[in-house]
Amino acid sequence: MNVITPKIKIQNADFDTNYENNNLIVKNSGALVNFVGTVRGNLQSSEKILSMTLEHYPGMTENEILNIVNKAIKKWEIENVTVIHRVGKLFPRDNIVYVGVSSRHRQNAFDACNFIIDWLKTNAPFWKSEEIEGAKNWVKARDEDTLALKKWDN
Amino acid sequence: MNVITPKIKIQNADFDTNYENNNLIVKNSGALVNFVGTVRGNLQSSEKILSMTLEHYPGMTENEILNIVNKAIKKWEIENVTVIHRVGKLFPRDNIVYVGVSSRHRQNAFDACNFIIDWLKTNAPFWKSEEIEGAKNWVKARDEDTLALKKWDN
Amino acid sequence: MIIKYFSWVKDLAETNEESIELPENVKDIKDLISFLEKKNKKYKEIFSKKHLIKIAVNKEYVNTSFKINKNDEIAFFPPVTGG
Amino acid sequence: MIIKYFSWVKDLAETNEESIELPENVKDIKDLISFLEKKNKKYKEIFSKKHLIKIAVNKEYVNTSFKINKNDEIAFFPPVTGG
Repeated sequence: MNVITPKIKIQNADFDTNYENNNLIVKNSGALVNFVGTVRGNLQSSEKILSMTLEHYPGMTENEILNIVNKAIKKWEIENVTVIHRVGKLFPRDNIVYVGVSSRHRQNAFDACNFIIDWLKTNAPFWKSEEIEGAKNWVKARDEDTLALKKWDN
Repeated sequence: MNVITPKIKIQNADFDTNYENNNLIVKNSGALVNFVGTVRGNLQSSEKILSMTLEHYPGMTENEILNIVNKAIKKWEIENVTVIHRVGKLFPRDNIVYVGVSSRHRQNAFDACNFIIDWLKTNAPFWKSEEIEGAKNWVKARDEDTLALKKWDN
Repeated sequence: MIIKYFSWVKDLAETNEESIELPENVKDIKDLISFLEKKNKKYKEIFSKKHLIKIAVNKEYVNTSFKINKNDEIAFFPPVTGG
Repeated sequence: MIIKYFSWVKDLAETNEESIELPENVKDIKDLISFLEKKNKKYKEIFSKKHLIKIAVNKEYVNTSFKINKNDEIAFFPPVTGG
């Protein structure tokens, strides 16, 4: 297991995937996996999303993400991790979240990245509200996100 | 299944992950997964790698990658795919390969991206040679890469 | 004791944060919920959705039997929807 | 018929490409390999590593029983190492 100092940021500003990826590549990484979540243009009902507002629980958010990242570091041999999550008002196609993991062997980066975003989705205290024509609605949690955790049960 | 026009490029020039990611995000993607492979700084033996040269089989390479991508498109609901592979002389930390997949639900993008790089590693006709102090060696294929395909057997 | 609310729990609580004097007989989260429900009917509405409400004490997830102290920061919120 | 070689197969073949006249009795890849092995000992060395050699005809993977024609482009190469 490497000594890793994960980078975890909650910010309103956009992130730069090139810059973050470049920082993750250490001498022997070889493999880098990213997850980038973006604001969708419309709902399942095809109603147009005008904007989205993300609030979070400062302090707890960072703790929870660090917990998740530390679990991933114990579970897989990885070289480096960065998690950036935006908050505030965002618009369709805007970036929301970046998870980057570098490793020597690619499957470790794939699994760690997948694990981190699965746990973040169900545990990190963020809440989305969607602004559609004439209304603002809190987004409902998806059962699929809780079910997604089952694959890490072993 | 969406109608997808995958972008597949073999080139000597570097790629720009931000630019490629931005092109993959369509109205309802929401999720984007990248794999980026880079040149390692040294061998397992810790011998320093000075540079690496990648050759390929023009024409067959593009065909094989398109075959792989089409399999992924059939297997998972994805929105868009880009695969870029560099050839020629590369140096430690340089980018080698970019695989980007966007989808509405993140697990599809994770699985399709993972599948594409697993198959590319064992089927796309590229060959690496590593230049170390005083020698140039063709890189041996790794058994792990063939074994990695087992997870897609169902 | 500070109590924080987020997302639609905040909308129902009509505040994002409040400070309350903890009565002697309130030992754990279960007691706190009963105490709040008696205090004002808006809390009754919040905790009627109890199966949805997540609880944190000092920024860590806890369950309803978790013991609390007067200097704790409590938070009630719905399932998270980030990422 | 064009034959292409890549990576260390190319080093052993001492060329990346050659054009050969296909004899009548060469019907498939197996026949072609036998023909080449008889022609020059460098091919014997290449095909002594037969379990490692991949074969393509007209830029698609095939096995040794694949039938070939005089206008085909054949390629011999080791396991791939890209990505």
